[in-house]
Amino acid sequence: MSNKFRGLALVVLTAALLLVNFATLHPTTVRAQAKKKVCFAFQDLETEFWVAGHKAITETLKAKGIDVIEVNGNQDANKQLEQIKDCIAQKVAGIIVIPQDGDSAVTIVKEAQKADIPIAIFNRPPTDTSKGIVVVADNKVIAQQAVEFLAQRALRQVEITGNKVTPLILVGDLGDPNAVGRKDGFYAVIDKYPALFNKPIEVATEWDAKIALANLEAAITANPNIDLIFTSSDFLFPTIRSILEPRGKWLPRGQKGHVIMGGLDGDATACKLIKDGFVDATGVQDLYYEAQLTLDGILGAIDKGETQPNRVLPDPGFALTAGNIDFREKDMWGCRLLAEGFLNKK
Amino acid sequence: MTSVPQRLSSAPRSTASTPPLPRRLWNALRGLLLSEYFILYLSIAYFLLISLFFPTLLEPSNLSNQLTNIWPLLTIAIGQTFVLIIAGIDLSQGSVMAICSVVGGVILSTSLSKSVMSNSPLWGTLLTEKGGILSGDPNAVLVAVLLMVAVGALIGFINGTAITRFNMPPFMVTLVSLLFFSAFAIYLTQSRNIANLPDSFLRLGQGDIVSVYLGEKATPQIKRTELLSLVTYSAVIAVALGVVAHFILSRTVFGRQMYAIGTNRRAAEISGVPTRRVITLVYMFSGACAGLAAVIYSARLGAGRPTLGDNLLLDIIGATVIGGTSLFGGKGKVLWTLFGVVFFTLLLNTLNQMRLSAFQIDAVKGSVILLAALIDVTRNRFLTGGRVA
Amino acid sequence: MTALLTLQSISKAFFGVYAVRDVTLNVPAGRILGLIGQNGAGKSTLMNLIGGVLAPDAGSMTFDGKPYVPRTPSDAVSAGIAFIHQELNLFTNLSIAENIFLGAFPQRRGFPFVGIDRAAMRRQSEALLEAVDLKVKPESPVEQLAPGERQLVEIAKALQLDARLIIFDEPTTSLTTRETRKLVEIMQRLRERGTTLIYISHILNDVLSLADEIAVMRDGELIAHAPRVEFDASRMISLMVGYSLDQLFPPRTSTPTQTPLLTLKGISQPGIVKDIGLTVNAGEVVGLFGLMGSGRTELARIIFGLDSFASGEIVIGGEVLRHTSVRESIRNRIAFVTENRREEGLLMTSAIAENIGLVSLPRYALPGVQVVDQPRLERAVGQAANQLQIKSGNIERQAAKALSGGNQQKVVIAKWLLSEPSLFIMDEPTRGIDVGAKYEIYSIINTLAAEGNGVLFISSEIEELMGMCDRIVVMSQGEIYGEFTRADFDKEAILRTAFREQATQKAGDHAADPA
Amino acid sequence: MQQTRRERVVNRLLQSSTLIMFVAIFVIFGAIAPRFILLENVTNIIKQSAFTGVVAVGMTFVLLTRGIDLSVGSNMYLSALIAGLAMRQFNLAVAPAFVVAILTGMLFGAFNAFCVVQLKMLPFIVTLATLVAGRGIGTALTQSASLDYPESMNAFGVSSLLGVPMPIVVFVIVVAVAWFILTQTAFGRQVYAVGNDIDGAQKAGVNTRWVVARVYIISGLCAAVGGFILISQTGRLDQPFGKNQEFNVIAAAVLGGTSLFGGVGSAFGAVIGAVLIQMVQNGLVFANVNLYLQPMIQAAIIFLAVFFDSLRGVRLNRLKRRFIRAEA
Repeated sequence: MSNKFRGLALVVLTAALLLVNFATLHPTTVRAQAKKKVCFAFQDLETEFWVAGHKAITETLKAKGIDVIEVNGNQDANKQLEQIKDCIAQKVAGIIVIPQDGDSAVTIVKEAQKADIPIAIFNRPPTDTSKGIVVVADNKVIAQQAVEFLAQRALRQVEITGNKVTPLILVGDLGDPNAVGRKDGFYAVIDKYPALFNKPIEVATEWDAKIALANLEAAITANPNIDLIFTSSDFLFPTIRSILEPRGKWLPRGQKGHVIMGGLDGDATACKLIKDGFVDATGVQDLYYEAQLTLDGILGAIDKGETQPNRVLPDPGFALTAGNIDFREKDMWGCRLLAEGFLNKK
Repeated sequence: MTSVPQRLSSAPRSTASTPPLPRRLWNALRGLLLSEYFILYLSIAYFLLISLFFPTLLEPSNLSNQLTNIWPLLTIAIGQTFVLIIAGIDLSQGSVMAICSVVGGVILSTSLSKSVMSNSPLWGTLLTEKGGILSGDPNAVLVAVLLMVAVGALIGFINGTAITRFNMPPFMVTLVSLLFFSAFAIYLTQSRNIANLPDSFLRLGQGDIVSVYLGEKATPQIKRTELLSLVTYSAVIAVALGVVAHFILSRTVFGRQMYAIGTNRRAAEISGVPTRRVITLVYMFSGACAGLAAVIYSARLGAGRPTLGDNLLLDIIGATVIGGTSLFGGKGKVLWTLFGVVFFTLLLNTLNQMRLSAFQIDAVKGSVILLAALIDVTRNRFLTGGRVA
Repeated sequence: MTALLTLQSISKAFFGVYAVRDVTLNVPAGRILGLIGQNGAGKSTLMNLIGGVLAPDAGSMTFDGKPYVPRTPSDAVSAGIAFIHQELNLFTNLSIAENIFLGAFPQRRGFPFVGIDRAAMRRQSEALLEAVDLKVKPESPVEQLAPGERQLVEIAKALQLDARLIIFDEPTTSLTTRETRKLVEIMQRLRERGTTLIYISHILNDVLSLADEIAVMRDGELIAHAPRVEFDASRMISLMVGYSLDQLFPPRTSTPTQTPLLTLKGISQPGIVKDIGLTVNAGEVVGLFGLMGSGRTELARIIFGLDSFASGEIVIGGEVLRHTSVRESIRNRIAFVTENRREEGLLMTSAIAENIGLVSLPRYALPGVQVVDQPRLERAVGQAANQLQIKSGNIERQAAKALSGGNQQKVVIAKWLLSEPSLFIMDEPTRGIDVGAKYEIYSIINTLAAEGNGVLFISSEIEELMGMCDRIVVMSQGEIYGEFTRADFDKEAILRTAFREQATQKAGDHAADPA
Repeated sequence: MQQTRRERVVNRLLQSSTLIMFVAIFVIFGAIAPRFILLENVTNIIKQSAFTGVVAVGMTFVLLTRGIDLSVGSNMYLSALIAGLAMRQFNLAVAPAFVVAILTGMLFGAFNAFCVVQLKMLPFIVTLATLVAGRGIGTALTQSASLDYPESMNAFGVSSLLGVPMPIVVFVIVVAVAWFILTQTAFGRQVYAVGNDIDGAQKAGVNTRWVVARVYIISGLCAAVGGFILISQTGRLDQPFGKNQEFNVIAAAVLGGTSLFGGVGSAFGAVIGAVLIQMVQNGLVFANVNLYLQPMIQAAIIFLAVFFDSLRGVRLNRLKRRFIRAEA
């Protein structure tokens, strides 16, 4: 029988713990009634890019004394929709959303505007950009810029070696529009120089380091003579390294056998690697700029009492390359994080 | 049977006398704990407790949200309940939803941009600038819904056949069709969503039949925020399905035979239960439910989505099992599943409102599930006096 | 004389009902105590109390003079008390040797050698199997053994513990006469070794021939405990059932007709049965006798459509069938009461009513969507339950597993009654059932025959076949070797027929071969 | 009986169906892309399946007792994370970090065990909850930032023993030990007994609760080891590390012939399953198959494997039917 009382004791204990947990939150929530509430819905926090974005937005809002309601959709469009509704139910002053994809974004914007709550969409444009404050970075274009630079490098290499370049692309999760956009950008350039490139090798990653690891290793073994790698997201560089290094292919620019390498996002690792010469270029979405645009947009709307603000705020983005790193460094969020010692903390 | 001596019939057994008051109270408590509504009580208690700290939870608008959030999950969980009752499992429901959602899009879409969809293998044949097959057709919605359910049932049929004809383990069969069909859905649209579904369809997910207004009469014009949906189309669909399912389980031969199979398949077979047919039909039903859920979800999200239902699996099975349905078959009810779903919906809803930082949410979610399960077993322990039934 | 185990006014109640009430019992050291009583008399509960499966509400026990308070089964084991349970308790996915040593595997000694000492285990198991003379390799998996052989493994298990007290809970129910004789020898050998035994059985003659003392339980109480000499069969029975039951078999009130219900013509299935010819007439009870593995069960399964047959034909009500299926058989009004209730007969965890209704659900469904006509079904189920006098609580609630063996068997029969069959195939219908319940089952069979049904009565107890049947057909090695009509029933002759092929008969070993 | 010879052949084939599948797939991909057959690639395949395999071995223990452990993915994440933090904090070497990881994993498993055994909660629910909570705790610790490991970690990942890559070495050791435990020790056999009939096992004097508890701890341990060898290859821990791993692992185990209903399965089964899956994935890359088609083909092949396996099952059951008479 002691068993059943142990069970009971545990119930009580756990319950108590949870209560304490809530209680600690409680005061803030009481004050919250007075404060302005902004709902921040994002789709996951799985890469440096999203984490940095999340950090930038929440901290700025908190700094402005605004009460942030964070909800994480965990890559489930429907869950995100429900969360937005929950936010609306709480009568938030405004909503910032990083949507799962363009189409669900449309629905979400509709919901918010139906409830007369201003909404801003961060980084992933809705398929219909006419509604809501839309901060867009065109993945395709940015990818293009980055790959273009890689192509230039390739050209030079061909002039020396004379034989065509075999490119390899690490493709993201095909369920994710960003991944698809970046893939398109890559091919836009490759198709531009038919004389320069062999048929590219596609490697699936599903945004998952271990799958990337396995497939890349397989691909390299299958075609040892890869001379250009483009990863759809910078977070895979360490993975690439762990494959290339043991094969003596992880070499800085200038050294013979250097694999021309590029990525997209512009995170701290990428910045460091460009500096160290292993990576040639990365497409940068100007994270902080985008965050700024979003915040100004939404807060402005709230202050002006706009209920359905509609405008498009483009982030041209740019390619941070071995060529321009010296003077564009400061524009890249990753490099700033790096400067703040991001990689060494903890 | 008169030839059997009466002397053999057993003497009256227990000696029942009216118990004292405390005993009666204890019995009352027992009754409460025993009740199959327990999980429901638990959820409500939990909800009220939390709402002490977060009053917004009690806002009518929030309640109405929860209401609308229950239905789609319920729709699909009912299918899972059936499968679990016959001691099977259906991991493929998510992918079925994806396929069905695409099918819906292919039929309904009213217009598509070439630039987006052109690399889809369906482009030019089923999909064009003018949208899907029946774009604009008045009966399109009806056809679409029927077809989506049918496709779901078809995949269920494939699962069922593999399981009954070749004795393949349900877990593997449905896992494989999970992998295959979700990939297939993404392949069909080359990862694009099929957009521009007609409003007549979107209503199924978003529209209300009955809405209520809780503001004071004075206000000249009602703000849209204060119009709360009470009865939605999805509610009607889900409830209807629930009623039918409950009816099948509790009233029909088929339902009885399901429980028999789940309890002891060999005995059922020898008793003339058409086990293969029943099992296959059950998987078809599960698929059909997924198809129906796909209707609601696609309508809510306003597109035919090849990634629909990707991360739903554990929620579905979790809700069903929390409700009390056994993973080893023979035990389960639609009502229980409803309660399980309610619990999960409340849980997610409360989490959204607790203003937890994104970094705490999962930890809390996990511990709440654990606590619920713990309370559940503890009550069982009390009832069975230390042993677990 | 000294008592090894003493129970001091032990009581145990479930939900206010006494299963064991104020039992005080001395188990004499080095003797065999026969414990008898109807199912539900409290024997098994008492044994569970001794075995530490249950804890008594009141009373105390001493074992070997020391107070004995088992909390778990393993306590009992370590105290030196071994069980041979009524329901076999073997792990089909393990080998014989592993089953024997599951509790305490011989360990390799000395550092680099860790884990099970398989060699030792093999040696010891061989010795133990020798002791129960079961000629099977210790490595062969249990799932390949026949019920009887499994029983012997159980005993080997108990021997391995070399327990000071071994409790046999109805060990012979699944044994053939041959194996039973073997068991008796083993038990006597044990007694000579000074082991104390408690022997629970329904086969009163065995108890009489084996036990030194006999204790009788009824309704949870110990109502008699005395040296064997003071008992004879009829006294035991009257003590058990509370009245004197002069004869074990109810009188047949009807005589068979000549209209065949079932006729088998040259049924053959390679490796299973050969050229079976058999007829069951309306109102006739045909006994099918054979040793374990003689093919009787297999034949029954073929008739009922569970297994296929290569050649020959089954004629049912004039209709000739070359192959058949379960549902077809049910349509042809055949009922099949299987040999093992647990695996094939019942939904143990479901309500009694659910079980009884199962076969006939379609007959009690409204046309169309097949909605069950609940009131009608309940009425029918209730009737069947009363008709067979199933002793239970609320049949809508109580689970089948809560019933005694006899009542479980009645549930199975009731299930088939509902489908109004005309031919009953009953495979060992009285296995593991107490005298009273047996008597009831027999009466039921008689009534069925009287109502003009045919019964194919499969059993390995010659006495009951002789008591019940109009004809007895003897099977051996999958063939029919002989047939006896009531006039010339002769136990010895029947047995001889069954054993005829003894020299070449290899059923047991055959079964045991791995691969 | 006449067709016995043919039957015997068929059975022989079915008996080794998984193996045949193995060879077939290997040959086919080899034909498409010759480099596939290179020893280098073969080692790659095994190396890449190592972590799944290791975790699957642990899962096999749990499945054998009729339980399930959904939390392995989160366990991989958490234990690898703790180890990583420890390495950074007290700049530990790899070996001690490995120990830290293992202890964390076992602790995690022990918690599951406690809930299942002491509190008698359903394994499915418990591990579902710890699946969510475990990752939650991890995210809370890292604020979901990714964590880079010291060079020593990568060095360990690429290091090798007698020319055998370290991951494979670990893999082999784990499997060997697991095999020994399951077949050669009392505990191992008792695991099978518990899975077959837990009450019976208790009656037979087996300490079932302790057996079950150990099973979950072992699963936790294996998850930790798996996570560790994976991290030693990727060199960086991202927030989704090990996410959705549970299903790959269960699939590997079941593909290797382990039953979800307990009592049936083996350590090698897990290996077969894991390697088979990985080989297919790897082969598809070699064949440079369209990314959209890859998962479908993979699914189809797994289906075939399961299909043949169950065909075999049907055959074996027919064989098991006891023969009563030796036919002339």
